[in-house]
Amino acid sequence: MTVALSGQELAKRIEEKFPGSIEESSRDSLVVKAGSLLDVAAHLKDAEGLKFDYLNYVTAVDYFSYFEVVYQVTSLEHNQTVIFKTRCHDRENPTVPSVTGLWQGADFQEREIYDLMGITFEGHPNLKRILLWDGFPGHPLRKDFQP
Amino acid sequence: MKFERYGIGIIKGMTVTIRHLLRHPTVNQFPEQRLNVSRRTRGNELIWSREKCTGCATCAKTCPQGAIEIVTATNAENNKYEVETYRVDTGYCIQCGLCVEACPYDAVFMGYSYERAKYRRGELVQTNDELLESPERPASGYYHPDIAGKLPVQTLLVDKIVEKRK
Amino acid sequence: MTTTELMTLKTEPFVLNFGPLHPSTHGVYRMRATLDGEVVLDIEPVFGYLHRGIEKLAEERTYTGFIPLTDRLDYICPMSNNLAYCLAVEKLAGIRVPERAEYLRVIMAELQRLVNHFIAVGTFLNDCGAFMTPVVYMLREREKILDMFDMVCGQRLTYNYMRIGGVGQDIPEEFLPALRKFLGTTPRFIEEMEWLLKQNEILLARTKGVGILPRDTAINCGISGPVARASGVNRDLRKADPYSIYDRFEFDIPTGEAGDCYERYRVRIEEMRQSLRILEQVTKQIPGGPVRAEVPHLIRPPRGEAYAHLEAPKGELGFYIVSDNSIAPYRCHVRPTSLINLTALREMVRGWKVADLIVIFGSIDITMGEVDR
Amino acid sequence: MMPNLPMQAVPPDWPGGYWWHWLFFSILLIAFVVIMVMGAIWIERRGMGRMQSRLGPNRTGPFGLLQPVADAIKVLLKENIVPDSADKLVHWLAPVIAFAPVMMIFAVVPFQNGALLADLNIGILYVVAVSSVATLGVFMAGWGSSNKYSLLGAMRNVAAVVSYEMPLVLAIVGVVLVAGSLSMNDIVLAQDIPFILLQPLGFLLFFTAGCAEINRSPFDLMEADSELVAGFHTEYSGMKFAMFYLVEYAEAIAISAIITTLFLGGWRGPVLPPWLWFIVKIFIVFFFMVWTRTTLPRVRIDQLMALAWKFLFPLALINLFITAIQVLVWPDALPWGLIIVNIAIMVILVVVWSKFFKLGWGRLEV
Repeated sequence: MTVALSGQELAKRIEEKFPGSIEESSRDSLVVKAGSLLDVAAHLKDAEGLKFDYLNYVTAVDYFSYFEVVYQVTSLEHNQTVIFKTRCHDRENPTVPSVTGLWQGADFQEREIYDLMGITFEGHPNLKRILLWDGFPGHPLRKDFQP
Repeated sequence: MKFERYGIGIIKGMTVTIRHLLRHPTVNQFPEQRLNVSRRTRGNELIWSREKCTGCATCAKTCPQGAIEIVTATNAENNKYEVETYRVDTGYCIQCGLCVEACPYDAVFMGYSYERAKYRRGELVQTNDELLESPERPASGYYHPDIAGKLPVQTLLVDKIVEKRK
Repeated sequence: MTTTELMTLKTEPFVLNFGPLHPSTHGVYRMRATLDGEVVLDIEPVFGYLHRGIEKLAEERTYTGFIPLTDRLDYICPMSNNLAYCLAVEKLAGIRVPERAEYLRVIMAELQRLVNHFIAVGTFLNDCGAFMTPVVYMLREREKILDMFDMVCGQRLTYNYMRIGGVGQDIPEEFLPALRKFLGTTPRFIEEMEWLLKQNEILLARTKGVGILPRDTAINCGISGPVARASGVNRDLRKADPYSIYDRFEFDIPTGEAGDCYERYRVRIEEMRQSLRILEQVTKQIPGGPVRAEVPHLIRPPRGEAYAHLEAPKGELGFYIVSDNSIAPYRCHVRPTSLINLTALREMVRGWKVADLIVIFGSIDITMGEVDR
Repeated sequence: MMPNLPMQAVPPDWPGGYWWHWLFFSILLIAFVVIMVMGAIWIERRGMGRMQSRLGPNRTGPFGLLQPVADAIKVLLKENIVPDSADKLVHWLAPVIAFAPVMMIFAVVPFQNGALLADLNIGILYVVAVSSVATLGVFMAGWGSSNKYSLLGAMRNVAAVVSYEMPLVLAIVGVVLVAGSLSMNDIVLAQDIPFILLQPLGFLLFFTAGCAEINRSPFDLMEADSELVAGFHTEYSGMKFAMFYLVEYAEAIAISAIITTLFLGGWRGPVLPPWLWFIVKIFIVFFFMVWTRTTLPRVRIDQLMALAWKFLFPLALINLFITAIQVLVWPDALPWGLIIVNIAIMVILVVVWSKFFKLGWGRLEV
């Protein structure tokens, strides 16, 4: 059975290593500040006892006041999983660092989020629209999208 | 490419195809030979029963595509609440069967018939009497076990092949 | 021949468009391949020809009303999609599923795995150039399963069978005899398919060592399903994170080591055998009882979010659903197995020939309905 | 047919002399090829259908026999589309250039003793020479369509034909040595025992190389439908497509006819009239081609080339060498003894070569 790591406990461990990087944590997820996302992600991927080497999915949710980018990672070795999120409050030009350097599987998914939700991933090697054509007006998965 | 087995793999494969040459083909010739479709077939036309329908519009609310339109009116003379229009746009219908499942009065059925293509787009929108059950458009047993029991048994390919081998 | 020797021939790369309408792109996939003669230098995938905005549509459907649309995601195996979505909503709303319904779900999911692997292996061999024969044999076997699906839910392709809290209807009484008959004939059929092409020298030459996906790349790219298992990633969600009642059955997870096209083909064939094994056990154990929990038609799950995944035939299929306590999902994200499995395609095909590009692409087994959504 | 034709087909007694002879046989050959192609298409589609657990076309005419006719009418009535960027003249000429040589092959194929258009004393050499010209038509089609798929298919075809010509010709030379003549008619007359028994390795090489030469599966790379859409004729439609379709099957019939003539004793056989034997044997060979097409996957281009140069070519040389020794040293040896020896040699050679043979480049670092 894949064990879902408690967000709060993990948050404590990460807070020790990267002080001030955790915005919020709950039982099943933790919210990382966008600025320290890459550090935390790299720690999650490589640190002993965590080894989250498999990225299940990346997605984004539009909560009107902010966008939330959700990552779920799994450690195949320890068979445990955790959800971490990051938020960006800028609606005009939301930007989140890209995790493609860590997990290549995020490549297409980040492009898809860029396409449908309009979040720019800094450091993505090929950030282009993936499902819709270039020049499509707006980003359809945003809640305020008017077709 | 390396002939590790000197072509035996190729010969093995060729025996399989040649054996199929001597076997009976599994296809059937459609317009002449017809198989019985499933008793629960979700055919491509909705069937509506005027007697049972109360106009509650549960089906219209359930429909994910919004293909059902109901107009109800009060009949002051008989002191009844009756359905004025029941309209289904078959062009939008995806035959999911959720309306049949949701109907609390068993007034909607999936169609059992097939080959019901239309030549004009306008004919896809069916209203009131066009939706009633008739010999050309029998009701299917989807979510109606009583109807399913009366329909012919479905022909299965498994049975056909097993019979042929005997 | 080394690259430098090849380059002394003074060749010039050119761009060839594969698809969107190409016989072996399995739908409307398009890739811009840069070729040097027959050698693939680079490919750039182009998606979106089948984009229907299913995730956006989910936000405007009720929880139940979205189930028929999940059929349209991976249209080869809608039962798995239905099940994954229902698992996610059940996790969100905390619904318990009756025993018999769980068994029926396992039956359908495993039959669906057989269907998908029949198609995957058949079309893969067709891509290798075995003109139609394997795919026709496979379609014949698939037809038997489709007959059974038709019997249960009235459709052959868009089943819409799973419901939140169970399954749609109980199986008719002629289902289990038909299933037993099917289980009796299918092992013999798989043997026959093995005779047809397992040791065929040309197939071995075309697939062995071709399109190798190393284990680390597979994990890093998030590859799942038979493709990952052929590369030696021993992860099957039925064992690693058992959902439904998979922990009650005995089965093995076939894994390969080489990670080439042939290994993927072998893993799929082995998985078919294991599915048959599970089905044998299910038909023996299946209990009676209700098939659907008491769930209101318009359910309003509590505020929150849930991710449920399952081992779909193509890999890990998951639904991430955010609820705001209304009758429709606030956000519904599909983890698209096919899209993520395509991530590694570029690394796999570089340096191979055009013909290998097709074979490698076929061995990944994707459905465009799921890639583009 | 003409039962009392003289052996050398130089018809001094033919009314009207050469011209009538040529006219008669030209018309006969065209009719023969077209009817045989229809038969071949029928056999291919029905046979393949049955092998694939289907029925195949069975609606037009009895047993679907008229399906090729219906297809031909359909194809001929279709619109002729020429791509805008195509080289119009080359695009137009290609089917003609591909079609003519295939018809010309049949000029030297004996239907029965002496019944052939021209009994050239270098008949088999003529076949080899003429059949290669069809490649030019294919390449023109690939080049003139200005389509990359077509070009790739055409390039593959040229490469395959150039490579496979070698083992093909060397296999023929073995037969010629045994028969002692280049004339097709004399080769048939020399076959008291079909040469498939005297030259089993030659037959194997010729069949493989012939399949590759005419792009039958498993060597159908130039129109590999799962890779190159339709290969060189991707951009062809209507009448011109019909020509290519005809060429494809006429080539298959031609190779079947040559195999029949060289290895299976041509028109010779008991009971049935000779020309019927000839046709039956052609269809048997063709059926074998259909059978392999149904079963086998396609090889890759580098494997195709390697098969020609590393497998077939050396074996063909060895076969030629052995045959030459046999003809030179034991010209009057018991044929049955030679048959056993030759089959043993074939088995040994194939097994040995299979052991050491490895082909294909695999991956290139790019």
